[in-house]
Amino acid sequence: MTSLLSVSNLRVGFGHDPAKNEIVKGVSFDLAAGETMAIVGESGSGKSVTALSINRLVDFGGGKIIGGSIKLTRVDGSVLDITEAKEPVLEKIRGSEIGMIFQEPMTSLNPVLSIGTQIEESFRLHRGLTGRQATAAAKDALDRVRIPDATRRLNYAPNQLSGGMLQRVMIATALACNPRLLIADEPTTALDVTVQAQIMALLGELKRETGMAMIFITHDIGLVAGIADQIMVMQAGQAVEQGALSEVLDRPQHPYTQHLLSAVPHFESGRAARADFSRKEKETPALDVDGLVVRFKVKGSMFSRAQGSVHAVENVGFDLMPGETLAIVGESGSGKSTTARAILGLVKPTRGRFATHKGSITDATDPATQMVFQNPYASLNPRLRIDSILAEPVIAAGGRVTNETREKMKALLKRVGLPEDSLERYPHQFSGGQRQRLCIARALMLNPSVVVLDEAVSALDVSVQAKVLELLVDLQKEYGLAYLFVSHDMAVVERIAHRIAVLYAGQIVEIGNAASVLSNPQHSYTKRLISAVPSIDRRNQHFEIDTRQVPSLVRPPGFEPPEAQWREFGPDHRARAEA
Amino acid sequence: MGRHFSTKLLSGLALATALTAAAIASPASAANLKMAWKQDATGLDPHKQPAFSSIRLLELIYEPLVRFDKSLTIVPAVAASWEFAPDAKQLTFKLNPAAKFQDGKPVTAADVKASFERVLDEKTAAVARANFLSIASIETPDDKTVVFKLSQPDVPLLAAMASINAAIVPAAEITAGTIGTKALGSGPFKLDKWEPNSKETLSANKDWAGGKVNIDGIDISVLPDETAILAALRTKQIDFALINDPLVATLVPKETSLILNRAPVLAYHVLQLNASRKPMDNLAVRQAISCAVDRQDVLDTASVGEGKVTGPLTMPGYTSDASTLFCYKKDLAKAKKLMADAGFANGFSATVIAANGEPATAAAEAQVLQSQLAEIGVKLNIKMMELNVYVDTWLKGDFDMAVALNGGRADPYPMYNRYWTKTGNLQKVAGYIDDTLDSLMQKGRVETDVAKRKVIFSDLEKHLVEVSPWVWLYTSYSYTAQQKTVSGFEPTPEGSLFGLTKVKLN
Amino acid sequence: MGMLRAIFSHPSGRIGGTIVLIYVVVAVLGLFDLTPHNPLQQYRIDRLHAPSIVYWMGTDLFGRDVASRLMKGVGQSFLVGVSAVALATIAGTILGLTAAWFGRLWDGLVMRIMDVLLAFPAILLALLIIAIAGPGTWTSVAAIAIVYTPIFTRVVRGPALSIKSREFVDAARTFGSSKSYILTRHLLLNLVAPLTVQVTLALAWSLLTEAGLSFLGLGTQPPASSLGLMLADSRNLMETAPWLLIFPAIAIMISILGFNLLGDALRDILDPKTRSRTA
Amino acid sequence: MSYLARRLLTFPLVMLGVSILVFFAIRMIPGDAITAMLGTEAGLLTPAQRESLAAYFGIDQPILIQYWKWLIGVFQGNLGISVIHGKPVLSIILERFPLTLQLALMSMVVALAVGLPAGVFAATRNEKASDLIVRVLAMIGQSTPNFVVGLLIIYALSAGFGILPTMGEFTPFLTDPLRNLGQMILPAITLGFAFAASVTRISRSAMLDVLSDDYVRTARSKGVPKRSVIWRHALPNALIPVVTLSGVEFGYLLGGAVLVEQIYALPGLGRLVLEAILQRDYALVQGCVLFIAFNFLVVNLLVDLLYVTLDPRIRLGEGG
Repeated sequence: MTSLLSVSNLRVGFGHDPAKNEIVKGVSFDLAAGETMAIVGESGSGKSVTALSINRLVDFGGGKIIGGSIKLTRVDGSVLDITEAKEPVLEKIRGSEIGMIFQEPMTSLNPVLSIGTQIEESFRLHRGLTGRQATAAAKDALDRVRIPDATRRLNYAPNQLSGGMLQRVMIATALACNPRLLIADEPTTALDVTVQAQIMALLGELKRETGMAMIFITHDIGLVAGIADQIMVMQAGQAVEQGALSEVLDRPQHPYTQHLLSAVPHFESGRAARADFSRKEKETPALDVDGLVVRFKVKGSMFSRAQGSVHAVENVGFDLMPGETLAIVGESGSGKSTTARAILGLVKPTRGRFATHKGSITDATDPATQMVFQNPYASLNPRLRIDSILAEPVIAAGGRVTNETREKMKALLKRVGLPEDSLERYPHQFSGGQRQRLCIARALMLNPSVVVLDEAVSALDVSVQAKVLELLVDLQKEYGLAYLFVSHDMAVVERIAHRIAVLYAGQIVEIGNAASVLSNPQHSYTKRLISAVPSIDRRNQHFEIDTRQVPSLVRPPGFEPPEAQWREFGPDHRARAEA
Repeated sequence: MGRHFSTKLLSGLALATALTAAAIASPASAANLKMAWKQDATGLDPHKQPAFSSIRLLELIYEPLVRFDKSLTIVPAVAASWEFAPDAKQLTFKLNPAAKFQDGKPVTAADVKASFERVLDEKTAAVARANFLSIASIETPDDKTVVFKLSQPDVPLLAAMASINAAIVPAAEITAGTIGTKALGSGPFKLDKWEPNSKETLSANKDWAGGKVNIDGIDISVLPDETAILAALRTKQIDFALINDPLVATLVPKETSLILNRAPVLAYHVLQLNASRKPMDNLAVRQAISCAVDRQDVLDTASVGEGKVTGPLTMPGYTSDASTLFCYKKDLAKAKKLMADAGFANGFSATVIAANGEPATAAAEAQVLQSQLAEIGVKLNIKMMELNVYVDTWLKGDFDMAVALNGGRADPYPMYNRYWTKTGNLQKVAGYIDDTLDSLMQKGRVETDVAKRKVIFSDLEKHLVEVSPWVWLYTSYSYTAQQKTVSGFEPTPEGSLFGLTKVKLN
Repeated sequence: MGMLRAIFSHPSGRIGGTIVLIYVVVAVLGLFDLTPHNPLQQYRIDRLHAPSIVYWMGTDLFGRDVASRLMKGVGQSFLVGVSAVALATIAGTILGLTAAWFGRLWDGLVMRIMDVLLAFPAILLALLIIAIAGPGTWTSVAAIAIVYTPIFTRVVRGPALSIKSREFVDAARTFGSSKSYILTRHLLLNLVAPLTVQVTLALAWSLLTEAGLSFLGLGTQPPASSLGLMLADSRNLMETAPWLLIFPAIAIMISILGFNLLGDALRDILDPKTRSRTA
Repeated sequence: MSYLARRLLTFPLVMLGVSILVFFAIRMIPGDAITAMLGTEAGLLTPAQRESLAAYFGIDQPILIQYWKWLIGVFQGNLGISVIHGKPVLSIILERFPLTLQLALMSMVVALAVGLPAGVFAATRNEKASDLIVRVLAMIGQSTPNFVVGLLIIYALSAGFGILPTMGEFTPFLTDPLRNLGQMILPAITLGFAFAASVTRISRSAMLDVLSDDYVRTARSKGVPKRSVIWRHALPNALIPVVTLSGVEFGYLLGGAVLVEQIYALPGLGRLVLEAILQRDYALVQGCVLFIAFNFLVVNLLVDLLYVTLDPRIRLGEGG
């Protein structure tokens, strides 16, 4: 097989003195035409920089290729070393021979230009098409990526489409001129798991249709199983292991690959669910939520009456025992975060009653319930030192900061695995994982009985995620904490949840013991959700593409949903009856 | 990118300079005199406008019965001749038969009667009304004669009638009430167009009774910045200009193509002391201040020497040699002794007010006086004020001291009757009055013999300087600048522009 | 501390920082009358002297040393500038913060009043204030402060609204931290960055406005001197004594240049988004 | 569009606020129209004379009634009569406004023509020597008071070349373009110079921000050449902050540039209001300030609308 692309001993550095600041330290690999290479690694491993070096976009990001060669076999058979090519030559290659798609679809399209114009641009540049021809070609490109009603969508502005839709447009743009190589830099990380499944399916299908080679960059090794022929695992700028897919997945040689495969949470359809808790009958729940409804009025314009309201959360109810973890699972727009925020008083519920075993909480200042947020970089005030951050809950509850409180802070920091001297430092001096531990410490300052975790680990690197989950489990056992764990990541939920509630369009569609819900899902949405979760043992699986959108939650004023009927499946597992 | 950008910039600049040059070349109407001044007229009603900037314009459009010539002797205007009755209680005027208004209608005795009745009527709020209170009745025996019957002899009446505030306006216009909006007079020029604070266009009045005007008209533009006026003169954009600030005026002679006309004026620069306020109520303190001020030094610094030190009387015929007046030579020792006698050995502090830019030298005078009076321990705090705020405060007499430029008159009585007579309207501003002043003023008013009047008023001057309610400083000049191609302009002590009637453009 | 090192490592920060430092020293010397000659002393025999070894920058109409008056002028202009900007910052921050935090009615009221002040032509607003209260240093300060308060209110309100929706404020709400605690510790502390940048730029503008007011005769009162007043007074002497115009003009230009450069540097240093670019 | 509706609702409120501020502020200044006209002679007025003058100037009734009468007049489009000019206020304003409008437009053209390319040029050569030079030049432009620039230009031209823009009166563009441009070019450059400096700095920082955005990287990955990355992709997005700045600045310029009008002796709106205040011509001051405030608000509204059309991301529902 003639190799389409052969990279040998690639070295890339950044800043004024690239040699001293090397990010990619000697990477080599070959890629045959039509073959798919997956590059797996965590942030800072240099996987994105390697990708960006192949079409020399790294030069615009302040980086510089300081060693090695990248040989590309072009359509006419000639071989070009990209590291030496001049800009005009590169401009010819980019788009026509090497296409690229990126991680953040929402910001990767020019906000002021319509979708159609941005796709036509590739045709105009490389195929010389203009006017109606270009528009027709753009429409075909959109059809190819299965975007319904393409002609109308051409004049849409990017902000009028969802993340999944936009990523499809990105793929249409990148593949407009049928490049022989597509570089996909974490294309689905920012998307929901069901949408991710459809994008992966689309990529798989396009690969088969066009026979293009692909370099797929990701941090989620599970995702790779379904699409890659070869794998290269990168750590700190070096390829620690590379080879055929099954070779590497089944017989990992390098300890880091082994760590990625074992320690990092992988979805095992319920087999890895926790079994260390059993509900005692008459115990009063740590948190009892009943009939929670949250609706946002949609303000019509000045003159027309209110057009109705968004029914974000519809009649959600559950209870949570001390020491127990209830996971609330759902995709974006399902209302899971709104539920969490309503319980904490950050959002005013339209109706609903919550009670903890210390009596009903009316407003947010109940020290018994605390919250840990998703983005570690945004949930700590950058201008305050750690000691004043940790002291805030105490001051808020009316207490005074005594040395006894300082002792408690030191103990908690040690308990969450942070050095004692961090009290005098500022948030920007900590990594993402360390910051999340600080948030946890802050939540524990007032010895709460319930901790609500809103996507608490989804912003962290895979291996850091694992350690934080372990910490949470230990703390739960030690302090008998009740967790309300909100997440969209099924692998993580499987590791931590005792019971699971699946949320769809603001309603609980299935709730029950984790093992039974995961291993034998009843509601159609839960089934679809679980099947979309990538896992290592499902190799080269064929996904069917369905382009249904999340249903709109806007209801006319005065609308009340029908009463829910439940069907029981075992002692602690029931699902909503479907029409 | 770089190349494209710089050529665009250069071409932009080249276009700009070319356009500017071309625009200058286009001449205004051929034989019009192009003129500029800083302060524009503030109204067109001759009876209501006291502002110096308005009077200069209105003197070209309207005409009073008589006017002053270069040496301030009274000469005919609308009236051809006049005479006092032996008992000086009746004044008869014979009108110039050729006198016509700019709409062609002849000027009749009825117009004169209507004009003076308008001035005397309180509702008009005419500025010069106070000078005509002695008129009991006005008779018009025929179209060309007017007889004024007076309640008491009033010599200065004739001088008062020589002001544009007593201009003759058509009776018909008075009844129509259009005096303030339509400028219809019998003067040498017609007002064609007036855009306040921007420009005026005047055209020569062909059938003006006072003789032939050598220019077709005058285009006046208002340039608020005097450096701009100088620049306009330099680039021949204007032929003639009025300049207030001596600092700018003294630059004109440096230009070979320009001539500077310098005419002494009656207005006097003065430091008014408020004798009704402590410690200025003490005579010794006032005299000490008068002796501590070096008047020549103030003149040399604030007005770069453009003017001469003066006593209270500034009009020709009455001025006296300043050095003979009390303490007109700086005498620091005497000043300190006077301060000590008054019990203010280590001085006192006071505030002096001055108007911003009116006159242009006000701020400079205040600062020089401040440093001079510091030598006798008088610590002055200067408060510069916007003109109208200054006028309002000045009229209320609400100041310790005030730097001012007060108007002068051809005759001492109308000049000072408002301050130094018991019934003077501006007694509050003068802040001082005593019997000698009041009696001298009354005597001067009724005395018809010129020599005797000179004696009376020079006694008044000596007394005023001794009692020193105010410290009279100096009189400066009114400046006009013109291109060499302009000839025949004669400035007058009253700063009037009437001389423009004689101007020739060659 | 760290900030100074950061400023001086930034290219325009180095230039701007040194200029502002020099001016502050000159201003302090001026305010405490540590000048070559007494700025008010009139040596009238030496009127309108060209710059010489005795009078470094020549003398003015009254024979006063221009160099000393310039130092005093810098002191005066800075005094007016700094106090006006300080007033505007305090007022603007309070109004901006409360408007962002309480929202709706109060926000509407505050922003409408600010719109009124902004819609009013700036120089005329200053003129009216000075004409009412009479010219003088402190009225100029009040006039400039009132003109800039709306600008500061907007500069504070914008970021305050975005910080208010940040997660660490939500966290504070879940503890039930008091409103004043959240306003001061969370909102205010994080507004320091945009505010410092705005303060340096406003200082530059205030020097320009003070000069404009003095040009119209409404700024600082004689015999005191400010850069603006010296410029205004030199207008009619431009040809006879050009040094009266040149030195104050250069002084005002370089001081404003210093502030602008410093403002630019602070914006890059304090604004995390741009920090990466100017490595 | 509730955002636009809300903005339109606040319009009259702000105008009312401005009318109250100007009406009462000017009456608080010592000295009234009488002292303004008569100066020191006002002291000679007898009570009866003062009474009739007060009536003539309309300042004899109680202040609230004066305000109410004036407000009613404004609603009927009659801004009252100027005492000094003896003409309706609106006609005087409309006479003086073309000059200020043209000056504002020309300064903006100068500012954008110089500032925008300089800003883009500096951004694309970020951190190199030429970037610093352009920025310092822009800074100097912004640091010089415009009246100093004006004074120097007049002095240099008149003393050096003996040429000068025509002063005092304004020839509208239509009647005599050459003469009009000759008069307006230099004041426009004087005003535009400082404005150009701020445009340079804003467009430079906007370009730098935009060039680091994801969609520029996407454009490059499509093989879009360097020049059109800047002109087709980066510039339209970088224009948004520039539009906002120039909009607000244009709103200010419509209020007349008092200082530049003073130096170049241009009878614009700025000088009209200044002289009206000095002469205490209350009706004229009030009329002018309302007119200027109205323009300012209209321009700001237009900028907001332009802002939305330029950047579809801002849904109208949430603006303001």
